[in-house]
Amino acid sequence: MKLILHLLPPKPWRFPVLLIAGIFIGLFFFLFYVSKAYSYLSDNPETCVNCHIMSPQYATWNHSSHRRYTNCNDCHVPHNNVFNKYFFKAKDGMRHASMFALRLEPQVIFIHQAGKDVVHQNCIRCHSKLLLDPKLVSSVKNQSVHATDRVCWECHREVPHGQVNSLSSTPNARVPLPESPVPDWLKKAIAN
Amino acid sequence: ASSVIERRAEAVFVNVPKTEVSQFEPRNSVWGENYPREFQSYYQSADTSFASKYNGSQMIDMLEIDPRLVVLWAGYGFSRDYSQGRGHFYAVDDIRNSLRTGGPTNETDGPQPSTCWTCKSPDVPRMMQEEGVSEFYKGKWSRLGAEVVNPIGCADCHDSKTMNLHISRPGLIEAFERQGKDITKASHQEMRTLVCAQCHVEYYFDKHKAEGAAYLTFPWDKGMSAEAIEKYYDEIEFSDWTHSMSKAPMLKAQHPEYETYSLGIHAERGVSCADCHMPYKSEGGQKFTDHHIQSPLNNVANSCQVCHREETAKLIQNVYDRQDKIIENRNKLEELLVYAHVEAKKAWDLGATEAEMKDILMGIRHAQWRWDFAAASHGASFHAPIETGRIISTGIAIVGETRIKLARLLARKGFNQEVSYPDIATKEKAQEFIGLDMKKLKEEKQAFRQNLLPKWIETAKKREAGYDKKVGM
Amino acid sequence: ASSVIERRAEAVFVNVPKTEVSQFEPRNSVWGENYPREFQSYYQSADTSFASKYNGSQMIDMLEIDPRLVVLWAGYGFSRDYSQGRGHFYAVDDIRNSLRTGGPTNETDGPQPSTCWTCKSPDVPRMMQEEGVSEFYKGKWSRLGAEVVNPIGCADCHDSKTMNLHISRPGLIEAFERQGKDITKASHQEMRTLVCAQCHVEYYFDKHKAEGAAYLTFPWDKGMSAEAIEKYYDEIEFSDWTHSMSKAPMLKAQHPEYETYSLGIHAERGVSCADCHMPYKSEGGQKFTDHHIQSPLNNVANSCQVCHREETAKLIQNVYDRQDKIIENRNKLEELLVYAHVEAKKAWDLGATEAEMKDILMGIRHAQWRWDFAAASHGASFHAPIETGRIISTGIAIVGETRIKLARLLARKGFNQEVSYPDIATKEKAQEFIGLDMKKLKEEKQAFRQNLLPKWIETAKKREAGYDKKVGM
Ligand code: HEC
Ligand code: HEC
Ligand code: HEC
Ligand code: HEC
Ligand code: HEC
Ligand code: HEC
Ligand code: HEC
Ligand code: HEC
Ligand code: HEC
Ligand code: HEC
Ligand code: HEC
Ligand code: HEC
Ligand code: HEC
Ligand code: HEC
Ligand SMILES: [Ca+2]
Ligand SMILES: [Ca+2]
Repeated sequence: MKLILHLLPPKPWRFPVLLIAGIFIGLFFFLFYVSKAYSYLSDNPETCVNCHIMSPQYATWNHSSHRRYTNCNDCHVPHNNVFNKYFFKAKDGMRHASMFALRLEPQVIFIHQAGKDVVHQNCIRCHSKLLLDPKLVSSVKNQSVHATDRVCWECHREVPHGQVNSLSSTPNARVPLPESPVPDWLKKAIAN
Repeated sequence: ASSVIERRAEAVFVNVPKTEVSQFEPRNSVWGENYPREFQSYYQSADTSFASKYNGSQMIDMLEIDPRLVVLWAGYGFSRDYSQGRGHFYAVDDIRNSLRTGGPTNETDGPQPSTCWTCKSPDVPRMMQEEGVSEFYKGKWSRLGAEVVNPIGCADCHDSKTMNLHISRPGLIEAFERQGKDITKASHQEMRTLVCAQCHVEYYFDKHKAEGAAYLTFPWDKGMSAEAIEKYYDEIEFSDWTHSMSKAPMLKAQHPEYETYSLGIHAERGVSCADCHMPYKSEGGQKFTDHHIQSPLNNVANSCQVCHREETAKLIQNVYDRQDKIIENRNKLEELLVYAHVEAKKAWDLGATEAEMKDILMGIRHAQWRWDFAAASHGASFHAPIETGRIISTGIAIVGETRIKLARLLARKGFNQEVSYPDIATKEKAQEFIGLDMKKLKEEKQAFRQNLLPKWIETAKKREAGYDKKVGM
Repeated sequence: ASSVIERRAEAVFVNVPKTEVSQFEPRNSVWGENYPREFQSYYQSADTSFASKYNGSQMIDMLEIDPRLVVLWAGYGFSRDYSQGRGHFYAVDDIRNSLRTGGPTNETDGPQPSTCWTCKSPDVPRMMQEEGVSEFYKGKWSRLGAEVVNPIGCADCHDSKTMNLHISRPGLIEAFERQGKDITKASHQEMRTLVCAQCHVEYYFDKHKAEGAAYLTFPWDKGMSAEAIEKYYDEIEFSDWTHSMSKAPMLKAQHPEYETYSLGIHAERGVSCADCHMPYKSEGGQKFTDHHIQSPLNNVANSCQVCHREETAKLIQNVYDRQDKIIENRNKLEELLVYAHVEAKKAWDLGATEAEMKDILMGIRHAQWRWDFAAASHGASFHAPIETGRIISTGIAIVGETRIKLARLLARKGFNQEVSYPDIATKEKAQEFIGLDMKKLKEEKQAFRQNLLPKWIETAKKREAGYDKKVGM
């Protein structure tokens, strides 16, 4: 209690400080709301499409055999432990969000090395039964390394996003587009 | 926050056309009022700063960097002036400036027919519709100088009502018809290539089709390979010119871009010209086509990397590797052809007869045709490297056989030694060697630019000022 | 989903190795006890029923289908017998059967050195370890006939302890060393190519390295392109044989599969030999490496289609298209080479001097080398079509220049006309034309098969019966 009191600003400052803090907190929640950041805590693929620039990947995934068994996060975030999962998510999320806001995204998005490693581990996570013959693994020293050391999509080039990658590559796909946060009347008022 | 709101909203934003544009509107800026993104990107083709290893958006004086060309084309317009071209924006400027179009002094003067305008401007469909197609192809190039003034543009490729891609030139439609193909059945993806195939194709002027007309014709009736076209020309005994040294009845290949592309793996996999040269672009959720048509090497990210997950430098190196491997042998063939022309001339000088020369001249014709087919298509060594390499090989084999015949003939005429290779180290030396009076040609051009050209521009300005729709940008 | 669960269940089966295998165990069936899937698939290479347009798993008598080869190789073993080979299973059979190894009557007899065994069997590393490498390369092929009896197998590519891929032959390691590369640094993915590069490479026998030994050497010190290897051979003035007609100091190219592959787009993108020729296969919920090494065209689904989502027929057509385009000009070059040999012989007959012939013979040597480099690699027209086409082109250019020199020389000797093309319509006619006594060669082979060969097999059986580990399958 004493500590809290100690942290409080001197009396004359209290109102303005509260006001400013309130604005910041409000803004934070507004941003959190409007960018649907809350949804990033979930694994729902639709949330990734909050940014329309993720649409091509959504569309291609949605037409792949992996649609039935995987969501984006099954592949794109680590699943070795919960902390790692959210740490990676937050780190990636921050970069993506800031690049998006600053319009820094390239026309053709390439997965980064860190992201590659994560996806690759996830392919193995699901398919290890197929890749690793227990008989061979027990008798052949490097079998598990040799069966998994090469990036899977070097051969499985179409899994799961196909081969054509660009912000504009799937223009007519039915992607759950975010509703416009601008009310119709405002749109009309702004038009012309 | 505002930028996030804005960017989310982008995806839903829709554009509505403002201006009514007629199909025969030749001015790109008028179309551009409705489609500013496309228009702006189109005008980027005015930028000539990009250079790749062999191509790019600057003009390259090919005779300067490779004077052997002068000898190969002796007796023909190309020996005066030939450049690796630049963007669509310059199409009209460049045909005016080229020494190949000479220095006409009035509208019935000059070395070229009006047909030369066909692939240079959206004023062409306008005039064809006004005059009729055969009429358009009649008379001199200078006849239409005041009419054709806008560089290649929207009306060349688009239907003004729907903005669908359409074919604005009769040559391609007629060629398809003669092959029994119906161009109106082309798919959307095929159209993304066929609009280019209106112009980036080998052609010749048929003088027999309509009285007095140099009727633009694509020689594809027997197929589109180098051999099939060669056979077509042989059967109708067509030749573009007679070589001034060897006297061979020559063929000139002109930009068979579509023909060679068609035989490459990208065409096989359904990749269109527009996929590489006009890739889609997305700006704020709005997808549009980049109308800055240029070498894809200036835009690897949007063109190649859409399909290839490789680094830019590596993809560029892939292109250069292919070009290097092809051009190595193309250069060799070129050198052998210079020898052949010089040796044939020597044979004539030593009194060879028509009968003795007949096969030899056909050999030179065929070998040079194949060389030209591979060389005139600036993209071919990448578009279809395997086919282009194949064609060059056949050319080298033919010129080899021909020079053996020449060696025997020369020996028979008492000259059994190497014919010395001419000193053609520079363009100037080569042009002098084949007997061109370049000073005169340049002066004529200069006079044309000072006297006739300004009048053309003046007349055109007046005409356009009278159009219904005023330029408002 | 249930089927997924089921398939996963299949995989939970556990097993422990049964057999201790020594590194120098030459019998595949012994290794196979531990690795039944790999072993069984390996033995499928005994099947010779698949035929593709140019290759496949049947033997193709190349001299039969293309008798010009006989003339190109006049004076050399290959003119007796040369086939497009078959699976690894047959490696020992085929070298025994080939007329190139003649009909030795004892272990110091016959036309070939023991080095010929090097790429045929896992008995080779066993013997090299026993005798030492230089010793192995000494003596006649017949010397080791009773030792080398098991066809190419596990010990050639695998370390018996770890089952890692390893290099069992000194040739490749030495070649890497001379190039300053360390083969032990090769990545796993590179090893999937390098195990093949032990054998599927151009080689020659260095007679100077060790007294009395035909030391197997890969000529890559200056690089692996056709030109770099040619230069290497020229500088050490090496020739495989002297052509019996033209007297040219010839080079024979042998299966430069790895060299040509390295210059193709698949190698550039990191695709290994094993990716196409030993793709993964899944059986019973387990993925393993298909050891049925063969033409991928007999297994498009697992080899090409994992990477390329195209129809099987289309992918096969892609391969055939490339082969057709390359082989068209390769055939042309072959024909021109026949002419060159015949013409050179004519020149000698007419009294040409060494000095007059010098350049001409070098021309023939170089042109045929390039032809052979493109032809001997059965996969090259697909593995690296652009490079292979390039090499052929340079060959055609060289033989063209050479024949012009020949035409002039012949004219100088009073013979100014075409030298007539020999009647080599069949293998028999061609072999007669170059003066081979095939009847004798076949009889000698027959005698060898009846007398010496059974003894070799007998001896080997006895030896293997004495090995610690008995075959238990
Ligand atoms: C705020 C907008 C936004 C959202 C929401 C978003 N992304 Fe992205 N994403 C981007 C941007 C911008 C880039 C390009 C960044 C770059 O190239 O470095 C990108 C790039 C990527 C990449 C490739 C680059 C890398 O980091 O490896 C992956 C993978 C990716 N996103 C996955 C996802 C997944 C999975 C989701 C949902 C959990 C998601 N994204 C949601 C904006 C977003
Ligand atoms: C089955 C695994 C898997 C799933 C599920 C998956 N991805 Fe991916 N993703 C990959 C792989 C593999 C790559 C790398 C592709 C490459 O480099 O060619 C990738 C790359 C990406 C990239 C970078 C673009 C690129 O091609 O490098 C983005 C963005 C992305 N994914 C977004 C998503 C989104 C959004 C979802 C869900 C709608 C999703 N992914 C679902 C495996 C997956
Ligand atoms: C969350 C688990 C999971 C992850 C992660 C995953 N997969 Fe799968 N994958 C599956 C399941 C389940 C199937 C079976 C789907 C079916 O049969 O339709 C499958 C099917 C496949 C198939 C066969 C069907 C096809 O589309 O060709 C391939 C190949 C494959 N996966 C490769 C990959 C690769 C490569 C990755 C990583 C980029 C990956 N998988 C990541 C669960 C996963
Ligand atoms: C797969 C991609 C691809 C396709 C498809 C393609 N091109 Fe190209 N094109 C290239 C590349 C790469 C170059 C070489 C550029 C350089 O050297 O700078 C090129 C060069 C050219 C050039 C010379 C460019 C210059 O800088 O002067 C022209 C003209 C051309 N292409 C036209 C076409 C036409 C017409 C088509 C269709 C019939 C076509 N291209 C299809 C990739 C492509
Ligand atoms: C109306 C005729 C016409 C049409 C249609 C046409 N072109 Fe062209 N193109 C030309 C001419 C003429 C030039 C040379 C202009 C110059 O050098 O002055 C040219 C030049 C080019 C260049 C070289 C640009 C540079 O920077 O050097 C490329 C690339 C090209 N065109 C591609 C295409 C593609 C792709 C299409 C179809 C989408 C197309 N063209 C349609 C006539 C045409
Ligand atoms: C079938 C269409 C077509 C016709 C007809 C045509 N051109 Fe072109 N022209 C082109 C194309 C396409 C290019 C760009 C070519 C390239 O990449 O070399 C071009 C480029 C040019 C250039 C610029 C490059 C250079 O060669 O210096 C000039 C000048 C030119 N043409 C003049 C002419 C003349 C003169 C004629 C008549 C003899 C003519 N054109 C007929 C399609 C055509
Ligand atoms: C050389 C041919 C060519 C010329 C010239 C040309 N276009 Fe296009 N245009 C195309 C192609 C190809 C497309 C892609 C069409 C498709 O795939 O649906 C296109 C698409 C378009 C579209 C559809 C939206 C989009 O961006 O994909 C518009 C609008 C358009 N062009 C406007 C113009 C305008 C305005 C001009 C003149 C400044 C012009 N075009 C000149 C070939 C051309
Ligand atoms: C629309 C898709 C697409 C675009 C754009 C594209 N490619 Fe390709 N490319 C392919 C396909 C498909 C293949 C055939 C191989 C395959 O099936 O994967 C291929 C093959 C290749 C090859 C191997 C063929 C050869 O000649 O050896 C190279 C190299 C290549 N592309 C480079 C490029 C470059 C450079 C560009 C840009 C100028 C480009 N590609 C643009 C789809 C494309
Ligand atoms: C991208 C796939 C691919 C790669 C990588 C590849 N090959 Fe091939 N190979 C082929 C195809 C396709 C053929 C033609 C088969 C036919 O004509 O039936 C072939 C043919 C061959 C043949 C002749 C086959 C026969 O039927 O007789 C040999 C030997 C061969 N390859 C060895 C190799 C070696 C050694 C390597 C590595 C240095 C290699 N290949 C790499 C696809 C490949
Ligand atoms: C120890 C030497 C050796 C090694 C190692 C070797 N090969 Fe071979 N290979 C041969 C010989 C010898 C033949 C011809 C056998 C015959 O015709 O009797 C052959 C034949 C082949 C054929 C033709 C099969 C057919 O059906 O016609 C292919 C394909 C091939 N090898 C590919 C490979 C690949 C891929 C590798 C590596 C994974 C490899 N080889 C490793 C020596 C070897
Ligand atoms: C460096 C490895 C190597 C050496 C040394 C070698 N070979 Fe081979 N041999 C091969 C390969 C690889 C093949 C399969 C070749 C092909 O695709 O043409 C083969 C195939 C053969 C064949 C079957 C096809 C045919 O040509 O009829 C015979 C017989 C043969 N070799 C005999 C010999 C003889 C005799 C020698 C010694 C002069 C020899 N080999 C030396 C690697 C080698
Ligand atoms: C011509 C070379 C060659 C020969 C001969 C060969 N292998 Fe292999 N083997 C390979 C290659 C390449 C791999 C793939 C290794 C990798 O990528 O890790 C492999 C993999 C294996 C593996 C690992 C599991 C798997 O399936 O991927 C086993 C076990 C194996 N081979 C057993 C054998 C046995 C048993 C024999 C003899 C019957 C044999 N090999 C003969 C080249 C060969
Ligand atoms: C060298 C090429 C290559 C690499 C690398 C590779 N695969 Fe495969 N994979 C194959 C081939 C070939 C098959 C087809 C086997 C069959 O159908 O019998 C296959 C089959 C599969 C299947 C079964 C597909 C089906 O339809 O049943 C799955 C799942 C799979 N791979 C996952 C992976 C994963 C996960 C990785 C990365 C650890 C991987 N692969 C790496 C070549 C490869
Ligand atoms: C491990 C993956 C992989 C395998 C297996 C594979 N390819 Fe490819 N292929 C590629 C890549 C990568 C390229 C280069 C183009 C690109 O970047 O997409 C390519 C290019 C090609 C091309 C265009 C190059 C050219 O020569 O014009 C053809 C055709 C082709 N492959 C056919 C095949 C066939 C047929 C097979 C089976 C025998 C095969 N490929 C096996 C990955 C593979
Ligand atoms: Ca250019
Ligand atoms: Ca075979």
